[in-house]
Amino acid sequence: QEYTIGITQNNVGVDSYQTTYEQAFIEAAEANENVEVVVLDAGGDVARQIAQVEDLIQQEVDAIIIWPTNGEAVIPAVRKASQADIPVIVTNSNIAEPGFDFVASFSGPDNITQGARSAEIMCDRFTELGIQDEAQIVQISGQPGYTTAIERAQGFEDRLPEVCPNVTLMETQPGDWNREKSQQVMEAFLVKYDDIDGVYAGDDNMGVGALNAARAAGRSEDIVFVGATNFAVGYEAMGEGDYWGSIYQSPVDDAEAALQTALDVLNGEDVPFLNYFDTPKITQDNMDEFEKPVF
Amino acid sequence: MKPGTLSTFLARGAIWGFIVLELIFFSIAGQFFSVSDNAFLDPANMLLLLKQSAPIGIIAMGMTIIMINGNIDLSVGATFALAAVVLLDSMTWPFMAAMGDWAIPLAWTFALLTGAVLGAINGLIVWKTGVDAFIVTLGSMLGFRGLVFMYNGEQPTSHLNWTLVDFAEAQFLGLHTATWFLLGVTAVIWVVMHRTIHGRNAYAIGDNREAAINAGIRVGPHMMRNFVLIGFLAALSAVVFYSESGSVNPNDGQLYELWVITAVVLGGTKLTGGSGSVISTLGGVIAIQLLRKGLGHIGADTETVNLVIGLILIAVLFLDRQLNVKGKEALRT
Amino acid sequence: MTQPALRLEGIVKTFPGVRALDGVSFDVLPGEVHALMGENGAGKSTLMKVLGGIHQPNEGRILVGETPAVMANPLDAKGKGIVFIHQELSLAEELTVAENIYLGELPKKRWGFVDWETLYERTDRILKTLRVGFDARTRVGTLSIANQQMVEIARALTVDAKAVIFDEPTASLTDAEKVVLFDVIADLKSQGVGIIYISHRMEEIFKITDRISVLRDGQYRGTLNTAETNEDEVTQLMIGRTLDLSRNTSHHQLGEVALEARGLSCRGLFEDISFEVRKGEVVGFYGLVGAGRTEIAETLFGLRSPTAGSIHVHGKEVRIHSPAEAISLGISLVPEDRKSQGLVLGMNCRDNMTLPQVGELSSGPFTAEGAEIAIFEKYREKLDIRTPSWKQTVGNLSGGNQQKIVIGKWLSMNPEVLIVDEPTRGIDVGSKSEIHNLIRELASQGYAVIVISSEMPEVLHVSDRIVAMYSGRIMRTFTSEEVTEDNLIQAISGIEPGKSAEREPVSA
Amino acid sequence: MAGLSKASVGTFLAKQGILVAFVLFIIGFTIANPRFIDPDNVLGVVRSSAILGVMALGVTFVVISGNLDLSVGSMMSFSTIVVLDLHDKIGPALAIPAMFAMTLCLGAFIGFLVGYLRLNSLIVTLGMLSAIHGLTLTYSGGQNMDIADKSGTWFSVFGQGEALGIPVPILMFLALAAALGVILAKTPFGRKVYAVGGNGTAATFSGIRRARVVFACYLISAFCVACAGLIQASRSLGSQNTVGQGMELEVLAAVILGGASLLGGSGTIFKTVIGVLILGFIQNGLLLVGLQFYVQYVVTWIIIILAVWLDIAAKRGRLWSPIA
Ligand SMILES: Nc1ncnc2c1ncn2[C@@H]1O[C@H](COP(=O)(O)OP(=O)(O)OP(=O)(O)O)[C@@H](O)[C@H]1O
Ligand SMILES: Nc1ncnc2c1ncn2[C@@H]1O[C@H](COP(=O)(O)OP(=O)(O)OP(=O)(O)O)[C@@H](O)[C@H]1O
Ligand SMILES: [Mg+2]
Ligand SMILES: [Mg+2]
Repeated sequence: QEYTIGITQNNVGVDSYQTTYEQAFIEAAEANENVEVVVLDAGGDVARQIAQVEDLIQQEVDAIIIWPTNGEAVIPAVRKASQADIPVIVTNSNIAEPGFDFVASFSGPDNITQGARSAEIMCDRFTELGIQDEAQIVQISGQPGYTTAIERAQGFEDRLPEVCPNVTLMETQPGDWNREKSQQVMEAFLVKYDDIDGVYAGDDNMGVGALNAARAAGRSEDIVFVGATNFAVGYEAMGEGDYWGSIYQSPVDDAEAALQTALDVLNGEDVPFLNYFDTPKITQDNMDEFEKPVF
Repeated sequence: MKPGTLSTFLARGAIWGFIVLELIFFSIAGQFFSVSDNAFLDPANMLLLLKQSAPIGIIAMGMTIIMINGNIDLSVGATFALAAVVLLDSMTWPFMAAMGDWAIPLAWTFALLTGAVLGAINGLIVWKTGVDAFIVTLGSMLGFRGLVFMYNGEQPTSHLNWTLVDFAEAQFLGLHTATWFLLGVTAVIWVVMHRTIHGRNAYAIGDNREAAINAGIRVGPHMMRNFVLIGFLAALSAVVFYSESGSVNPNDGQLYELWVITAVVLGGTKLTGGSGSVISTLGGVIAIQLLRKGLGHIGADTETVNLVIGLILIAVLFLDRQLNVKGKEALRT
Repeated sequence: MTQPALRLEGIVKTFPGVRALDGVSFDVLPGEVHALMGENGAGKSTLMKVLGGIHQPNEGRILVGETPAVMANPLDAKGKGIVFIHQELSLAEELTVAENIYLGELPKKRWGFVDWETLYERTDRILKTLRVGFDARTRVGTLSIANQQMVEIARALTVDAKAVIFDEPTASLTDAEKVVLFDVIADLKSQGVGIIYISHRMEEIFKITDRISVLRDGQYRGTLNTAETNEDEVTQLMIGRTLDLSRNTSHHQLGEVALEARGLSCRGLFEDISFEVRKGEVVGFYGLVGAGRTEIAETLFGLRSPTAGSIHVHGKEVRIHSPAEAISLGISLVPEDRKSQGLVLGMNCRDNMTLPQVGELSSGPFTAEGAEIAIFEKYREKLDIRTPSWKQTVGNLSGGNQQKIVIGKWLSMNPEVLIVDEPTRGIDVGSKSEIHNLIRELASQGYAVIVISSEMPEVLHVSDRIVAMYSGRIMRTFTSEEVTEDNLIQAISGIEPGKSAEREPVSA
Repeated sequence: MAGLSKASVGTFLAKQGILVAFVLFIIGFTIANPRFIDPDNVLGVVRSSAILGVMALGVTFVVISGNLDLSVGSMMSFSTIVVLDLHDKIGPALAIPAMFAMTLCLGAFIGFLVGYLRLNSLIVTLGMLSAIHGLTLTYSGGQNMDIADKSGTWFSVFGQGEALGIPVPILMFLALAAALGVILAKTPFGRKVYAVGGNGTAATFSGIRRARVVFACYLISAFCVACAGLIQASRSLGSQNTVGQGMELEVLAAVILGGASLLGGSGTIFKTVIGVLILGFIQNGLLLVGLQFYVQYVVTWIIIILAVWLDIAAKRGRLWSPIA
């Protein structure tokens, strides 16, 4: 049986995670001769994404996978798809609850748990170093307004006081998922605060940017860097001993899970509504257990 | 037919010719590359095209006047977002929530008012300080965006009202609500530009500001009215779009200014002011939307889309110039 | 005594570094044509801009009728019945003639809609009295400069004016159009409108004005009754000396042919143009506006491609593709429109003047500022350019002084062939004769000069030979001995001379 | 004496309004947080402004010649990605000239379109913004580009090195500013750039080859972008494809803030440098004060408008615009 599946991604090319996701998705589809895919990119623009969903409905695809630019704004478009009897699978970051009725399944990482795990990594390290009662940290968050950025920050901020109540989060500034921007933000933090013990960055690109700033200022030794979405740069920096830990999340798993979920839905199998795939902690201590990320 | 009418027609119609080319190309290429069985030229698809052109298109109408005036507005994307925030948030205010669906027209009014006020701020600064509109609006592009974030932090602002969604998704005589707004705005602005004193003065000011001042036209208030208008239209665009989508990210509308300006210039409006046509702007908007849609239809990937859109812009410009080139007798300056 | 229509009392206006007006007082009676004269930069336009609400005076007051009036902006001035026809064209090129004439006061219907019918009807009525060849719906950008000037002039007829100011309206008009303008002025006059008329052309002043007020260096020098004075007296008052304005009689040795055109054509603009200019010779091109003289000059300067024919410089056929190539062949062009073609208005005087040779002047990689200033100072003196210093932005100079900068720019190149297109447009009488002398002097030094002009006295005064053009063709070439005003007018009006014997071979 | 100094202060203010604005808000920030003028911080700001600054220098030429360049941001990411990729393939000594050559080709292409074909520069460079981004993505396959051996390469000197205690990026910025400043102010070419931007027709009538001048301006702009890409790549020895994106407007803002007119014909390198520093210090100052980033947006807006307003008010000698 032949299926045509359409996907509209959030913003390909903005980082290598999304690019690798796209490639992995296409490869997975090519490997399966029963599937043809239409791959679209919303370029971060919700209007364009809604238009793409409409186009996919118009093209009468069999299923639509959506990586929402905004978890709520796409709900009416998703409703249109479901009214046209096209099953919708949400990938990577979920849509809001009022839309659950129109969605067949969600597949992706749990960003809140990720943030919480990063907080745990940070706290464990401080405890090892014996500074858990005095440490001061700063946070560099992702692009303002994006679900992933918001959820990770929320998970981190909620979990940290539970595990390490005496660690203070001094300030949060956005690094826009951008290494250069994050480096600039960190430079200012370094001037402003004489004592920084830890940096939590919303992803490893930003984490490495912050690390670069600290290196230039000669203060990288004193700071524990923890990120998320372990990029190749982050993995390398960990290997060099400058970067402490991150969250291991594979875009290939993400993409394959999305496609598989879609196929399962089309084949009428019973799929759980929330399909989280696991994103484990990775630190200098256990990094040998993981392969170096390809992106 | 006067001599030269045909070439003038060709030159003026360059954008429409380009649209036809796009249509032909995508429907042929679609046969080979598209996985869909539906033709690109399917009427339903073309109606969708118009609908999808609305968010950029409505703003582009305002930008046409602003640019005919010799100004520019880079803050439309941020205005769009802030109006959307007001639209959706106001419906959750207790007294509004109590009104039920009667809150909808009121929320629309609030949003439109927001746009007009933001436009007035730009206009007032341009008028009173004499700072170039480019800088003023470059600044407020940041400033208004800051206001969007201040309103609700980094969180999206959402209010899903199904009555509103149904209204926005409705089709009347086959055309979507958004399409009606786009066509309506185009018609109104056309009338303003061609039939009213305000419109004619807009051309005069953009063409030769000195002359307009010498003739006693009050240039400051005139430009301010146009900024109010574009603010209003940016808000109208938000109203039309977010009535349907029900949620606004604080980043929404980013880069809209560039797309809008591109559409307007593609339509033949001069950046230096003084000339331009509302109808051609509509052509520019459709041409861009067609390009995006068509490239999606034939399954082009992100890098190709970027590359092609960029090169096509330049090609259209080149085509337009070739059509507009005067004969050999032209002065080579 | 009649109540003046307009009265100026002690007007002072200063710009940074310039005292443009220094206590000017005079009055204009209703039904009077009052000439305002003065050298370039004397302050005439500035005074009128004060009247028109464009500049605010530092001191002094203006009375309209008996009431003191403050003109805060042009709208104010208009409201008080003062209409201002600008020296520099002040039109919106993309709009129609009608819209330009009624700019700022388009007739209204309800809801701010334009009343097109009334607009076109009124405009066409005005255009009819002006006897022009275009209609209300024509786009102004397609009109020649002269016709654009007529559009400016038409504005004087739109409102019930108490006073109308004409700032050099005839600078780019032909004789026929001047006649129309003078009729218009006579008409306004008979309606009791007070008219201020600025011009550098004596013959006009004496033809149409009643009184003459003279400014010099921003100061009021007195008012004369036109009927009781003469050119010399006015000139004396203006520049402190008298002038000799006579026809060219001097002749010097002619050298080899410097520039020759053979059968040069440019489709739709001019046909079969053949002529030659020798070293030491001044050839005048005379004709009506639209005769195609400017286009020939532009073709010689590499700005247009000829569709047929050839150009020869020093006997060698050349193809000229750009002004840069023309300049390297020793050809210079003083263009017709100083604002758009001659000057970079935002640049200072020195940089404008040395622009074509900025590369040649520099010996090393850097500009030779000292040498540039020297050139500027030389021509400032030679042409009597009035400016506080070379640093002044050209856009702030008076119209005539701007023109002098353009002339200086090309003279300083020491060209072998100098083409000047309407060189003295807007130049005061003193400087005009200075420029004429300069042209003669250049010729005597062995340069070849082509003078394009619409002023008959000018061509007659400077030329050794005169080429008469009509509608893109050369009608006849005169030597300075055989030319008379009559046969010249006949030739440029397209009237074939009765006998073919009178017809000169185009080149010797 | 008093009279003289009063007058000269007046003229100075009129000429350098933007400088005054700059000094004023430096004082403001210093009061808010004294660390602002900490030498380390100042050096840090200038260093991180260097990339923006170098690009702004080139764009100054383009703007003075009466055109725009919105493609610098995506061109910068192109050069960064290319030089990083080639670094590992052919070694830094060859990678750098190769990257410069490729970037200059892009500049030449734009220069050809705008200069010789006379296409509208806003649309051409807007198109190139998108097209070059597509090119970069194709080149990199959308992946981050990182140098394998980060500690062993001398390539890091451009972004991280120091000479005489001053970071190399700052030195490059200053050296380029000096060189380009001299070219613009003191050479015949510079004069031609002003003439072409001030009145292209009159420039042609003066025998200036307008197309060639515009072409050269875009080459200069591309050269500056290549330098910026070099600094950027060397600074972090790795990069995302998004590096430089959105910088085009920031660059333009710096140039305009410095007082160049979008209509062409005016502006100077010195003022552009001031414009760059203003932007850099605003960002840094607001970070140090610790405002939320969105409050920073609003404050940046106000500062930009006040600075430009002060500048032109000083020039025209009155606060409010004379527009009726
Ligand atoms: N905006 C300005 N800024 C500075 N100086 C100015 C300005 N406008 C005029 N001037 C100066 O004022 C003086 C008078 O200029 P004005 O234009 O009134 O002369 P004019 O008598 O009309 O001369 P022309 O016959 O050449 O037109 C000149 O020296 C001129 O340079
Ligand atoms: N035959 C014509 N009929 C109508 N308009 C014409 C004709 N020839 C030229 N024109 C218009 O008149 C304008 C002026 O013409 P042109 O510059 O050739 O005249 P000219 O002989 O140089 O006169 P001048 O230099 O005195 O203005 C042209 O730009 C054109 O628009
Ligand atoms: Mg004058
Ligand atoms: Mg002419």
